[in-house]
Amino acid sequence: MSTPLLAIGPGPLELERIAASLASSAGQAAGVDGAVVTFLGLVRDHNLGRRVRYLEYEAYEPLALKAFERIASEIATRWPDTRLALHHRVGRLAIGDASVAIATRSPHRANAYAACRYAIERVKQIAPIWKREFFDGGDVWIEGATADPDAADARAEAERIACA
Amino acid sequence: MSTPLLAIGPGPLELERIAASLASSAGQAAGVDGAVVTFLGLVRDHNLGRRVRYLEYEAYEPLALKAFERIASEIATRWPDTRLALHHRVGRLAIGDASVAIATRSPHRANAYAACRYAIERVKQIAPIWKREFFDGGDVWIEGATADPDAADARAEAERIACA
Amino acid sequence: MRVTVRLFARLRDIAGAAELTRDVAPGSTIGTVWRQLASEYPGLAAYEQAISTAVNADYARMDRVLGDGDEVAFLPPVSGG
Amino acid sequence: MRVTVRLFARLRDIAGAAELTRDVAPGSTIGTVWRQLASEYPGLAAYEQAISTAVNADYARMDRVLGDGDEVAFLPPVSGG
Repeated sequence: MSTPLLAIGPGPLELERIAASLASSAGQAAGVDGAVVTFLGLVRDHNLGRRVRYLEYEAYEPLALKAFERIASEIATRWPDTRLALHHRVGRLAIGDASVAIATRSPHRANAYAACRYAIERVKQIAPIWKREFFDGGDVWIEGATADPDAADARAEAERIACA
Repeated sequence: MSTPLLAIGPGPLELERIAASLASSAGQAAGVDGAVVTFLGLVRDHNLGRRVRYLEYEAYEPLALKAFERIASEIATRWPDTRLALHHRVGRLAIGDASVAIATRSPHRANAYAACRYAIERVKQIAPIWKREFFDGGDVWIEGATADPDAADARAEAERIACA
Repeated sequence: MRVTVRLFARLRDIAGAAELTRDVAPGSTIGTVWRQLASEYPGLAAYEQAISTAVNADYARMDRVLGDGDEVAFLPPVSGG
Repeated sequence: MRVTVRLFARLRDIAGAAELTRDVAPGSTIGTVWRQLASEYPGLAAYEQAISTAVNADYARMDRVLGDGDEVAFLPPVSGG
């Protein structure tokens, strides 16, 4: 069974399969791409001085998938030779577990690096996903960016961070 | 058997094991790191308008390993919380094969991305490794940078490209 | 007409429900529904400047006019990754 | 005294050998050995500004004085990655 390029769900993330799905996806013959860059986000045991016990991720899944599609489309526009695979996990995650796995593949390493970095910044900006932190002594919903997929300044900031 | 962090040799590159070796390497407890970034360099089927049939990589292996150690040390100085694994393959490589595999692991994604990019730029600058390209109609040794590990301008250029 | 309301993360905790149904007048917007909820659950009001909104699993603005059966979602600031 | 010379990539092709041994006078430097080789194999001369050099698998400059038994390596511009 082939692995989808974009996915969200409760299962553990399999980076190797996710990267492999990019290799076999349509549009690029073997030998065209010269670079694969991957990113794994892991659950840390400390945050803002609190000792974290575990996390729970929640998502508005259909909209999250559309946000991933939007990110893939932005990458296809900005780096036309570069393709994206992006999986996010939801549910309870232990310390050290991977919450997000990203792979990019391109003829050129500069584009693969930039697109991979861009993707994680955009996930944090626009994907309707929330993290609840259970720490020693309590729990708290983490609140980051107000999601606005059309905000040009956020997108420009993601491009800046991606060093594009 | 554990996988070394730095290696050069003829065997196929196993990115998953290389990244795993970083997770278990000394100095960082589970839960400290929040980001793993990897890079795979793949053999492309075209170069400078030539149709490439295959490549042969050759190295001055003991010096190449020392160059990798130097790169790891530069990263430890520049990004003290970030660790590097770096494997390069030698011998005959087919189109689509991975020639170099890099993994970085850090509490922070910015450092993991920057160090991973820095590492590949430094490999291309200072590692005594050469690529012979066999294309339709002939073959040629590819010659890039004159290796000078002490050149401050090359190192600064690698940092600039890494967006550090 | 009737709409379904989806609430996530802290908004869900404040309202004590992940999903609600509400009857609204024709011509109502997302904003109409939000103000009604904020009067029912005063803890929501503080989020007015920070939320994002969606209709039928697509981002939409507060002035979007709703139809019968629409699913309206209120999203606090996100923290994926 | 005697040194081992290692040649790589195109330099190896030009000399037709990956490894050579050469007798050199005490006080000889890497540069001494290079100039001797370049006179034997004229094709090498074009590389003088582009090569890197090493002694016993450590990068070293052209003016490095050699000892008996040293391994001297001449490295054309690299192309790893």
